[in-house]
Amino acid sequence: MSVRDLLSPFAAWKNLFRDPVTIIDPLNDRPGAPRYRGFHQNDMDKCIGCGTCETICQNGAIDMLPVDGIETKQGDSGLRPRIDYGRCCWCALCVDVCMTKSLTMSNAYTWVESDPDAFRFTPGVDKKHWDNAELGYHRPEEHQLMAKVRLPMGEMEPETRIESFAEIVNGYTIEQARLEADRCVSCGLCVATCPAHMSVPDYIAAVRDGDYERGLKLLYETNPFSGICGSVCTHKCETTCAARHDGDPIAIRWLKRHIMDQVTFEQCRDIVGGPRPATGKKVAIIGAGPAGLTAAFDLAKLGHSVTVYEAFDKPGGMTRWGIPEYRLPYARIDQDIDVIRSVGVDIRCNVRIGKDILLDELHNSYDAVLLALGLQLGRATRIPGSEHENVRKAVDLLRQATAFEDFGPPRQAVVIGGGNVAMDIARTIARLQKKEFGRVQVTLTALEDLAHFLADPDEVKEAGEEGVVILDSRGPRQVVIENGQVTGLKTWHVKAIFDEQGRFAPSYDETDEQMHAGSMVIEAIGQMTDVSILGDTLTEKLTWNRGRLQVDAGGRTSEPWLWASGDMVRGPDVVSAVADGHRVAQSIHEMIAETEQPK
Amino acid sequence: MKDELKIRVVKGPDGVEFEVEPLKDYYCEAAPTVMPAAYIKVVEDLFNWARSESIWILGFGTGCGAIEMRPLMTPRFDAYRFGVQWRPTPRQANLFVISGYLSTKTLKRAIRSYEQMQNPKYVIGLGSCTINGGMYWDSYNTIKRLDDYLPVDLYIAGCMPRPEALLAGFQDMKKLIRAGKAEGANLYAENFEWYKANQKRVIHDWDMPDYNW
Amino acid sequence: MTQNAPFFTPDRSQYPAKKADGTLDIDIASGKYLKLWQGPNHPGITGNMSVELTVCGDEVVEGKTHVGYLHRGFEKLMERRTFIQCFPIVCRICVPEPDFNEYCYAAAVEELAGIKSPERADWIRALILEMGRINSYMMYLGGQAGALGLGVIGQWTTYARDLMLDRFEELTGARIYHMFIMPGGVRDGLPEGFDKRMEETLREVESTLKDVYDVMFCNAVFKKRTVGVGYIDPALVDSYGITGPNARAAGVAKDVRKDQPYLIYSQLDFEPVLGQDSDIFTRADVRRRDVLVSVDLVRQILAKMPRTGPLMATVPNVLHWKIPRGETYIRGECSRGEYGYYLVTDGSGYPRRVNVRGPSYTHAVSLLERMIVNLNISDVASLMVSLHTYPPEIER
Amino acid sequence: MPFDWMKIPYSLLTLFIVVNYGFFLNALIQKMGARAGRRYGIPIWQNYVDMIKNYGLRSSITHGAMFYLGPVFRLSGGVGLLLFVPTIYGSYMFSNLSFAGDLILALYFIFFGTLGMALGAGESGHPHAAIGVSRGLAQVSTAELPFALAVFAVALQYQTLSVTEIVAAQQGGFLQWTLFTNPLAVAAAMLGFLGSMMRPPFDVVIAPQEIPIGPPTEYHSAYLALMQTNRAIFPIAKIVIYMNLFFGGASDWPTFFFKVFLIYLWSAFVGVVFPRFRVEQSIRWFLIWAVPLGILSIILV
Amino acid sequence: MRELHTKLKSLFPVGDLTEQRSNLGFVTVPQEHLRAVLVHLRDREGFTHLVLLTAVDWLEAGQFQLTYLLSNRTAGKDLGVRVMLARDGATMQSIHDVWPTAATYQRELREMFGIDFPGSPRLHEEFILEGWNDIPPYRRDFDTLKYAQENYSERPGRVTHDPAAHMKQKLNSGGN
Repeated sequence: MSVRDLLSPFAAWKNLFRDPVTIIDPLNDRPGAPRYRGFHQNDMDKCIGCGTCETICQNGAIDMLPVDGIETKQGDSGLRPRIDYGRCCWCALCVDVCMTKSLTMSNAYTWVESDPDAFRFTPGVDKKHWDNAELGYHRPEEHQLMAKVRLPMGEMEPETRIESFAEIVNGYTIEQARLEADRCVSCGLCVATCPAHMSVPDYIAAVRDGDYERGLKLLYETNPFSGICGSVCTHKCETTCAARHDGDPIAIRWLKRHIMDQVTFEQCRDIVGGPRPATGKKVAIIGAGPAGLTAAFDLAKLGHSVTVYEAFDKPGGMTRWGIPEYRLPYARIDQDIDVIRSVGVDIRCNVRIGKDILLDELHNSYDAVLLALGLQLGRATRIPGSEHENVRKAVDLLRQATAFEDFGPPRQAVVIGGGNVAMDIARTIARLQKKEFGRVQVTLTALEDLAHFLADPDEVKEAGEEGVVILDSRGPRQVVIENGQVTGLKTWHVKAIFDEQGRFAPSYDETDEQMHAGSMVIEAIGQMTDVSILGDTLTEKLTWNRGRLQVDAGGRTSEPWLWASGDMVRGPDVVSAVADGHRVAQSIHEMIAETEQPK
Repeated sequence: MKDELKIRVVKGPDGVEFEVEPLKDYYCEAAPTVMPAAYIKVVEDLFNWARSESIWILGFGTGCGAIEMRPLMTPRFDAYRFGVQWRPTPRQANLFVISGYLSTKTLKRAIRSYEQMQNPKYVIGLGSCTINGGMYWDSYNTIKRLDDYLPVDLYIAGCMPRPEALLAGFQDMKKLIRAGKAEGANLYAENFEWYKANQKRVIHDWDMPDYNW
Repeated sequence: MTQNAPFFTPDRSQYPAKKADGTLDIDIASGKYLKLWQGPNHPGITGNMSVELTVCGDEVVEGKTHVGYLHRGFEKLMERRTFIQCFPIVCRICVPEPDFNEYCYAAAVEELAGIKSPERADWIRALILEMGRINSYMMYLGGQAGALGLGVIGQWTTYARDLMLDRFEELTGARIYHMFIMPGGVRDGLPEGFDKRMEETLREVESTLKDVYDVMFCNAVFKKRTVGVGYIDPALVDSYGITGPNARAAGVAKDVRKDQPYLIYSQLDFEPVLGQDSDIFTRADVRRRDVLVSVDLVRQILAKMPRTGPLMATVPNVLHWKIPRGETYIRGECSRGEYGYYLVTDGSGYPRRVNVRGPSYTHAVSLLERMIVNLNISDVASLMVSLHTYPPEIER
Repeated sequence: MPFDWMKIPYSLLTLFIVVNYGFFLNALIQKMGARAGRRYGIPIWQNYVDMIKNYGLRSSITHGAMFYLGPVFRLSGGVGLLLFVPTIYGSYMFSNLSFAGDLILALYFIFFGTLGMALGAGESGHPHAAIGVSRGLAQVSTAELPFALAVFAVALQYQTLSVTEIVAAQQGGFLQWTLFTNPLAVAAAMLGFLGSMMRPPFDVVIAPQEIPIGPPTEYHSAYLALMQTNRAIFPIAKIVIYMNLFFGGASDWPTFFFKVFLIYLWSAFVGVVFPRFRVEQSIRWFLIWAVPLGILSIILV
Repeated sequence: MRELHTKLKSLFPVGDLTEQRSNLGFVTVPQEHLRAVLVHLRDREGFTHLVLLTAVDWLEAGQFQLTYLLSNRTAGKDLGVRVMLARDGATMQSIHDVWPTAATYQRELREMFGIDFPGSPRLHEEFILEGWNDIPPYRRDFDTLKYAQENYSERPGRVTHDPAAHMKQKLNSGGN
């Protein structure tokens, strides 16, 4: 102890002559830091109500609630997060995980209330004083809690694949599939978009866990054509995927395919479980396409006796006859159909209605009849010269190609149309040309500009890689015929496809005319149903709507014994057809159950 | 119940044996009653003004939020300027700041401290935990809603609320007091049975007197 | 007892007498003893805990630490939260220095999941940990002086801590619970102009420390109250699991930053602060000097850290992150000693078991209960503060 | 000597002035302490508000008769002390009820309040209060000892026990103050003064970190308000004695205010920058440093 | 680490070494040899610091795993000693006389896991909990959420919707 120890403490008094360091007005002078994690904001324009914030919240602070004025639509659940500040801990995991970056945090932090129930609010909907705060925590660009980029699908090089009709894509390996499945946030926005309402998040979870058995089970709950869909589904689900807003959507189709790749036919058969006890009821189905077979599958599983009549020699409908092998190998179609057969569905091929058997006979001997005819006829452009024999319909050519019929592939071909069928035929022709002539000379003209092609972007890209010349915004004017031979197609530039009212009425720039050389012009602008098998009497009796058979929600026509489903009432799409098949089967089953009840 | 809290016979220094009941405070056995405001309005207004300008906080840091009290007592925020001071004993405190979650063990002490405070007394609940359980919503050892056990006048959102938010809370508290709306103590007295029932439901080891203030 | 003890202090080590079975011979009913509860509602207690004192006159004859007032069951709650969901909750285990929880948890998860956090993130982690250490020590200095009635120190140090909290706020986006160190890395880099403001804050910390030295450490009364009181025998260090400044003040150079360098500490230049005899004064002084070391470390880190590069390693989708079976223990040197996380995983998306080893666990319970005997009641608060304990890390 | 009834309203006036000055001074010193801590501190009128608030609390509980009487004793100790020493030297109005032997009475009053408090707090039944009381009585006794010795030294020096006469003896320039005529006694008394002001290093009695807050632990509402009032009177009254005995008294109010302020400040000046002693340390400290000074001062006189 | 393990193996019937890091390993020791192993490690191998003592509940296997984590500061090495106990009536010998601080850990384990350590001081005093009336809370079969919901009331008025189900109902209930 020294004198210093006695005196030195008095140094504290020097502060008497210094200004205090107190903040004079702490309530107003202290905005939160630019990164401050204060109260939540939510950009209503961006939010899609995916509920990922709710999933990650470890406090159970977030509820997803419907909000007045926000409609549920594809890709937007219409729900918005309501946050309970009686739970929140401001960890900002919800902000970090937000798929659209709509959820952010302001730098406001003062909220005092007497009523404890007031601390629940829907940011962006309930007006708060910090709604317009600009500072606050936003997820930094490089801060990622999950991968943004989709795992690339391995596929053959264009040079190789053009050589044959072998399948292009390899499918994911287990490792790849797990990584891709890992990106899914299981929000389920896709489920409503999928026509068949496949339980996408669940089977993706099965992939993640490597539990293919469970995945397969989930697939077969909603879709007996999973093998086919895994390859060629239009995957509308991916357009509503939450991951799409900041990164690539999950490759839902490829993951489905991955499950099917990992399982054997026996597994599929065992999962489906074989024939069921018979109910004694009989249903006839015309057309062994996806819609008809799905309905057959469902009804057979309910114990009804189902007979499917197919005009061609193999079942599968448009999946077989319309889709080229390099996209969908036939073995995959066969496997799916064999599984359907395993529940007791009787498929009779080469039976053409109206020729081999009459519709009336079916009406008399079955409890219900389902029309699932598909779209077998190609639409015509009706431009000058299109009656020429070398102006062909894409569907016809594809069918011939599938049947290995030689239709005389042209040295140079022009395809009209910008849909998937146009791509299919262009690429099929390209392969045939390569095989026969060693070089590809296919020109594809479409009304739409490249950004609005109806075809899958991947298809367009791959067609281009394979040497198909793709010309967008070209309206066909005339098939040029010289000396009785087709020599090409004249097109005009398209200014607009739709008029101001939004009706289909293309307008052309006539000054911009081009000639596309080719010895064959192929129309791929749409398909329609061959309804001639119905017969005049029935056609007369049925109610029609703009050329289509009118059906109720269950697919029942105005005739109580007759149902219709699939592409003929829905439009071309495998998974829609499957969905329709389910609906119709349900309707038919209900009818059967109703008639049984009185007993 | 702990041994030392049981009724026992003690021998005094003069050799006389007598019975001691440790849980019993021999002078404070009255149940809380509703205390009316002063009859003359002007007097009550004056008192309310004084109460609002002289808030004595019980220095009982029940949870995390207590750490933000330190800045309030010190130069940066200096709540003393606003008539807010801290008292170490519940008898002299008017405001009980429940700083976050309460484990049942602390709840017991908090209730006892609250009951030892004098009417009028106020409670501020700090942060999510007092409102609806906060991040301990699934914990087996913390209460979820403070207002089941004590009458709460104000809640301040945050986890934890910053000192500035606390100051804002004190300002709102002052407004409530001045308006004569902070009658938590009377509310507690009115619904005493209900509060006690709630408290006893979660405090399994009830070794304290029902009345003690 | 130390040689500094006043010469007329009688040897009280045999008092109170023990019964044959080793328990203390204390008969409350005799009226000779008084039960005194220090806490939980008591300004002289470090946080929400309590010590049950049995006193005879002014002398404590038995002390029992009671904890559990802050028990939330973290270790249980974490068992039902996914790995990412555990991240916001762990920091709540220790209020004044929460970042060690975040770091130890993140490092444990990373090790078991086979992830390596990017180098830049490691530097930022170290920066945050050192900033937190300064904060914790500043709080302690105020508490130590305050426990003896020297309130003015607490005013200054809390102000310096407030400034540091401002730096925390601009860096991490929060004042107390920063939730910045995530499994995989850190949330963000340094904000614009951070170095300059940090330097100003460090200067303020240094000048505060200078004042604290003048008023607290060169203070006759403070010395009288602390020198020779609450002495820790170096022989106790291992048997009682004493770590951190409590051990270093006893001359045992326990410092995880040196013993098993983690993060980037091997690239920094510093020496652990040591003391001679671990009485209250030495422990306070060791901590004061440790702040200066931390101030220097913060400067070194800011000078040496890389300014570009990734901040987060690629982690699996956090929503369904599964970690294979394993167990590990990660430790760090926090301001109170060795802080550690023992993490066991079982291949699921949830931790199988998490055990948090807070240094206060041994300091505040077994050590305190031993040291408190034969102490004057007046010194209890001071002793408790000088062990620098935070109850939430005892009971979690 | 016939009793001068006019002294009663005049003393009440003194009391009024002193109470207000006491409140003001308490707040001022608190604010200065806050400034040392680099902040502003309480508003200057805060103590008034606190007092009104405490009087205005609706409920209060009692632990028995002595519990009631404790604050009353304490207040009467303060008031009594004030009333029996002359506040302003040479003023009829403000000489209060001082009489020939008032110094002895004053010493008694200083102790009276403490005793009352001790009894009241003891009855509150709170262990902290009990410990505080035992500490307080022990410490106050030793702290009063040097003061008492200094008073005796002064009394011997001036050969009187009347405060008024002691003040009178110090008139005529500040060199006549006891401070300069008997510095040892003053030193002893001022050290004792530190001990009686309940500030560090001698505030172990009410140490919040140990026995929050000692004797008044259980006091609340109106009891506490009474004690607050006393806290405004008692220190001033005590200081008045010190001022009269050692610093030449005050012959007008400004001098009074100034001297009281300075003497008050002395305790705060030391108190803010030192921690507190343990009770046996402080007793020892008084016995070693202050008491010998006091004895020495008597011997020298 | 391996050397140490070999040495241990020659002295005691210890299990295999799990090398988590170069300076951290775990070995399993039969229950009855634990004390000897710990004393050996402390006195002969420099593992003087008991870092922690805790338990893991392997409910499915019907076992408790006790982990005694020891540290050798000078060598910078840590060794976790595991003991597997039967879950029913779990009892373990106390080591409070080897490390006094272990008594606290053992108190906690008794309270939170229900593992008995006969002879450990103040073992049966409440440590963290107060008035606990359920199975020890750290056991895996204790459901904290269920307990919380049964004992404490939540603020009413919370409802949530599953986005997928909500969309299905909104978009497709009317038949598309």
